[in-house]
Amino acid sequence: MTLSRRDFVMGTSALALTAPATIARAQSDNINFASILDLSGGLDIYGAPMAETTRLAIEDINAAGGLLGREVELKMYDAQSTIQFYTQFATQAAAGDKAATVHAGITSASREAIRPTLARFKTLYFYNTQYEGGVCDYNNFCTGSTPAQTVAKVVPYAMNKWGKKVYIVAADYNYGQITAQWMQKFVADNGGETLDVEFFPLDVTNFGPTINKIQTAKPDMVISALVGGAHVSFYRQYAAAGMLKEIPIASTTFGVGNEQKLISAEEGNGIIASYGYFEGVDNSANKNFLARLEAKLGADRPVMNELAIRSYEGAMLWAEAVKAAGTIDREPVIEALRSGLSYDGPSGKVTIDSQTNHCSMNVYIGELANQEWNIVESFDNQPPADTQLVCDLNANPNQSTFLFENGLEAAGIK
Amino acid sequence: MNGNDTLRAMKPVFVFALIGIVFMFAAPYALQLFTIINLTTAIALSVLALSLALVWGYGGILCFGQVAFFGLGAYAYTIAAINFGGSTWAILVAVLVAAAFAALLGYFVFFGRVSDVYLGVITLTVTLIFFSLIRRTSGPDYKIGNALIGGFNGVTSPPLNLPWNTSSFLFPEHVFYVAMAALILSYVFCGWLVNTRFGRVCAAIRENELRSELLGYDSRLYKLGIFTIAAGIAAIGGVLFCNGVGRITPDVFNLYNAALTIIWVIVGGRGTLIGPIAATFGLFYLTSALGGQSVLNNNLVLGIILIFFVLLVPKGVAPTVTDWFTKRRKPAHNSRRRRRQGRST
Amino acid sequence: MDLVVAVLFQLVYGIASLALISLGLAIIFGMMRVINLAHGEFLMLGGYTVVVATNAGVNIWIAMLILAPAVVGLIGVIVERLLIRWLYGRMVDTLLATWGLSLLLIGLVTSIFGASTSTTISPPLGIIRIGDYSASGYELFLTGVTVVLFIGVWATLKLTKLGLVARGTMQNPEMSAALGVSNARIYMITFGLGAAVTGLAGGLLAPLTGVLPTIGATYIAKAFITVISGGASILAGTAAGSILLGGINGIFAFITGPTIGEVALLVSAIILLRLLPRGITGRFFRKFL
Amino acid sequence: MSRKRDKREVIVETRNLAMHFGGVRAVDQVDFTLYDKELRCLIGPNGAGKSTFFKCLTGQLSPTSGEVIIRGQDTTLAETHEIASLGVGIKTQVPNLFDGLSVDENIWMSARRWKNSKRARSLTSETIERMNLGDMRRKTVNQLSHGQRQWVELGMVVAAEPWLVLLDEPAAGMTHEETARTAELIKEINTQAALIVVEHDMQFIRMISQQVTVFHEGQILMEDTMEAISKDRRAREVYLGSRA
Repeated sequence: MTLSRRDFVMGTSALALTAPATIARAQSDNINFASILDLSGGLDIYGAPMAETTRLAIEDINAAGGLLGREVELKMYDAQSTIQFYTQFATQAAAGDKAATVHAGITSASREAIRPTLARFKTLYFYNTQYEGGVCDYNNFCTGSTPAQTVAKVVPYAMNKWGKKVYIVAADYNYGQITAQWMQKFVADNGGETLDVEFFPLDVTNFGPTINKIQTAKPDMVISALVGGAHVSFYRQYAAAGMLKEIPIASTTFGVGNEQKLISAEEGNGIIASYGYFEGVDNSANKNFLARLEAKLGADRPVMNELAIRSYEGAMLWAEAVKAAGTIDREPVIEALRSGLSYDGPSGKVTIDSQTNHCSMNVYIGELANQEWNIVESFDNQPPADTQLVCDLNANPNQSTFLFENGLEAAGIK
Repeated sequence: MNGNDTLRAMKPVFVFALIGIVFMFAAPYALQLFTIINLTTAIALSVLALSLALVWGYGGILCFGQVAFFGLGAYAYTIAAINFGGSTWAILVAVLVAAAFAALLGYFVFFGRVSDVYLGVITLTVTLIFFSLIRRTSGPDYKIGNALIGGFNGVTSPPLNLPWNTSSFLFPEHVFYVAMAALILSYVFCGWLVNTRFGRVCAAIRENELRSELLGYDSRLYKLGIFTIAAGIAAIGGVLFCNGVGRITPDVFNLYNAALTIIWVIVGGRGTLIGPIAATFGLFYLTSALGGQSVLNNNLVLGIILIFFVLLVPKGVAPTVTDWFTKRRKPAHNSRRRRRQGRST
Repeated sequence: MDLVVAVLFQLVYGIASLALISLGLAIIFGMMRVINLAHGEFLMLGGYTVVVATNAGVNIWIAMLILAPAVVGLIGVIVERLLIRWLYGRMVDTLLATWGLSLLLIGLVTSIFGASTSTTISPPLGIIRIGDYSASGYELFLTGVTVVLFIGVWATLKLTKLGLVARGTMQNPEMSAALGVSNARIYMITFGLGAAVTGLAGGLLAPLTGVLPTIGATYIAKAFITVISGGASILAGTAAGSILLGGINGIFAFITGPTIGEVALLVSAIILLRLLPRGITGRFFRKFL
Repeated sequence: MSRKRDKREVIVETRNLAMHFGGVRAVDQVDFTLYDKELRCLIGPNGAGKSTFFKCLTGQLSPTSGEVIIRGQDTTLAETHEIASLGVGIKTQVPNLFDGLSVDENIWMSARRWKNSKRARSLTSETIERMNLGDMRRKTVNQLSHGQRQWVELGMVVAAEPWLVLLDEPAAGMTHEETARTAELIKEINTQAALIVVEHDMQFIRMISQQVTVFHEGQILMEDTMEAISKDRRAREVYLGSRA
């Protein structure tokens, strides 16, 4: 084989893609559905429940007779909290398994690693995690909530309840920084004052100095966008210093890794959070879902949170679209999804927003009592307003960018 | 040793290089596309393993933070490529940045006569500093030229393009050829280096530093030299890695990756070059396979592998196999010499 | 004024917690010249012991102060018998073997307990008021325990027969063997003691930080650096290392934020090792234990 | 001491050389002179300071005070490799070899330091002949006997073609025949280079000795021929008394 210049360059890609590596795999009649999540390593606290609900979704689809008369086969990959495996397994899922759709990614870094790969192999991609917003990609559906959906609700609620002076603590990465920016915006919009914003690397466990600073600043409340196992220490140490009873906490991230179960009842009572789903959502789909989950996994099943529910609903949205399109081919399925497809899932009604490929969804505010979330307020059909500010796939479908990668200002907001 | 002797000693190196070239051209016909693409990552990691094999196996320098130069190379490439709008010079920048940093750090430790375990600690600490620092760089304030460093989320790495032709980007399946060629060239380079006077002096310093000094060799300079060269090679691996993955994140600097690098060299064998390369491919296949199942935890498996090798195969696979092979074939006194040749592959 | 006291308290607690997580590593390193890279996982095991025990209804104090050191000490003895004893005198190989052990323990605990177990234990003590500020009583307790632990280890090594024999063995194994001491046993006990102290530390920290299989990684680099910076003297070295690095960390963390605090800790450790390659006690306080 | 020697070139000189460890004065105010082509033995009881003195000469220790001058250059604070680079061959007390390398490679390492590749090759062969190590040239040195290892190390010293050779106990642990052979080698080396030999095997010293320096408590007790020293009362008291 001679390596001419032509072989190397992109211009002849279509040829090169199919030319050498054409040893066909034994193709079964099944439709392949690929899932890539972190089931080991530091992020498995998020990945494990998502994997469970993905399995349940595929079982439900097959129990209802599969899709187009074919069975759906789940190809599940553990990315081991390592970015390189995301790229690797995405390539394998798209080019090897010829998956009809890939549902993958927890962190934004992992999503950004696989998005180009799946776009290249023209494989439909679902990202089922709440995140900072800003993905504008024709091929990529983001089903999770974004800050404008949750922060916009929880900030005014908490300020009404507790007061106007706010101290923000957030995880030190893109998600935390953008969420903190939205928090500051909504605090200001509601006539409040942000006393200080502090960011913490994801492995920090000692929050003593910060607790001192909070005591010095004397805010009416603390809003937290802390993320991950290490940051759970904040809530423990905050409660241990007797602060929780004096200065309450609201959050848009506490609970997404089932943190309420990692701390004791006294350490968590009264914390307020906002998500697109709590177990207490009152509809029949949810009750039915939880009952089946319990039947499958037993009483010690993982507590359901937004990540886990979106993984289920994401799979179901795809299944609905396949049914509507009558094929698993990418283009028709995308068009079916973008036609304003909606699905009544455990979290309520979720509708694809064709402008952004994100979802309009119900948003709930929950208050923690004895390690359980009680829904204190709910808002129907909230649009992904933040991403809508910058992304319009209806006007310009040929896009595949992450607009908030460099922060909100780079995207032209504020 | 004169040139001919060096060439003679390098015979096994050429044999393995030839096997590599055959593989490079045969693989696209024998393997599936996704395997080819994913092999790029394995090749990148094996270049990293090669660099540690050189600095630890031959130089005797216990560098627990070899992955720092790998990651530094990847970041330097990415940031330079974003700023230059092309990859050609960025590759050079990556190698130079990593080598220059290694030279600085090396000056610090070797001329301070920091040795052994402490060296391991310092290099590991430096790696963790990169990990902490780069994770801190989220947000628009942290940028180099036009490139944001991106903190925890990392940066998207621009793909390689044809030399000086910034509009012709390489596809991942073509990056495979580049990676394979880079690996083979790096391997031949290392194979040559360890058989030169410089390489032999480094090996001698590993055996007995005081004796080398007594002979008039400035061991600090030789250590600094091999440390810097190995860092440059690691950076080449880093460039390939961020191309294979499409992205570079600070996780590259974490403790797990630092451990993994050590494991490749331990398993492959200290004192060989081909061993760690082979071990990298083997373990890469294993960890990928572990990702497709959920019975065995991959930390568990890696831990067992590491303990197993330290306790039972301390020399690593390649030297053990060579020993066993030569013992069977030539039980006579010649075996020692053969083993030494085996070591210089 | 109240702020000064509160900040000082945080500083002292930061130093004490650094000393607490490092002491077990220092015992094993100082006595046996073994660097135990599975140290972080020993801490993690101490934490899990407490969590599992309290979930099973054991009193938290018993779980922390008795069960955690006992269980981890026992694990230490087993590890020494199965792994470490084959590698005495091969410092690099021990380093690697214990690194393998660390991965193995993470994998094992993950397999047994899952990625996240409910770790519903709370710090058992209330709060202390410092004027307008409050601090955790439990942190004060931990600071006290650290001091007591140092005194205890000092007394064990200096005043008991076991300590004398152990120190003798580490100085000159042939001589003590000639005097009829079983070196193997002394090594085993020393490693077990180090592991027990580590288990105690892990158990005590569990209510504050929670436990995760991977939590060891948070500690290991810091403990490692503290011990190496401190040098060969077990107690004086650990204390000096903790005070210097913990102090720097705390001050920088308060002024600028936690990341710069961590980086300042690591950078000062590197500079320290460049200036004093054998640690603080390689140059100062040599006569101390 | 006779004045006539002063016409020869002084190649090693120490002035007020002192090395203190804490309160211990291992070497104390030593003035020492070695002339070109001289063979000098340093003797003294254990702890007399001769090995410490040797290490100060070779750069393995930095003296507390005083000066070391080798062929006009101040080498007091020089690194070992810098001293070796002046053309000084050094053999330490404990055999210091490249244990994983063969005899051939060990000696090549020394020859190749200063010579080009071709010359190094021939010099290595010559040295191996000279040292009578031909049978074992392919063996790794950790397979050799103690005496053989000492010779390999001597071979490494010789292969660098030094003009000054410093040997610390070259005959230690050798059999009688090996010692005799080593003495021959040292005399042969002395035809081309000056030597300082630290030793306490008196028989060996008698085989090679010309001028002898006696160390005692970190200082030079006396310098003279072996015969004179054997007859000296003070020297016998501090050293020979227990040995001769």
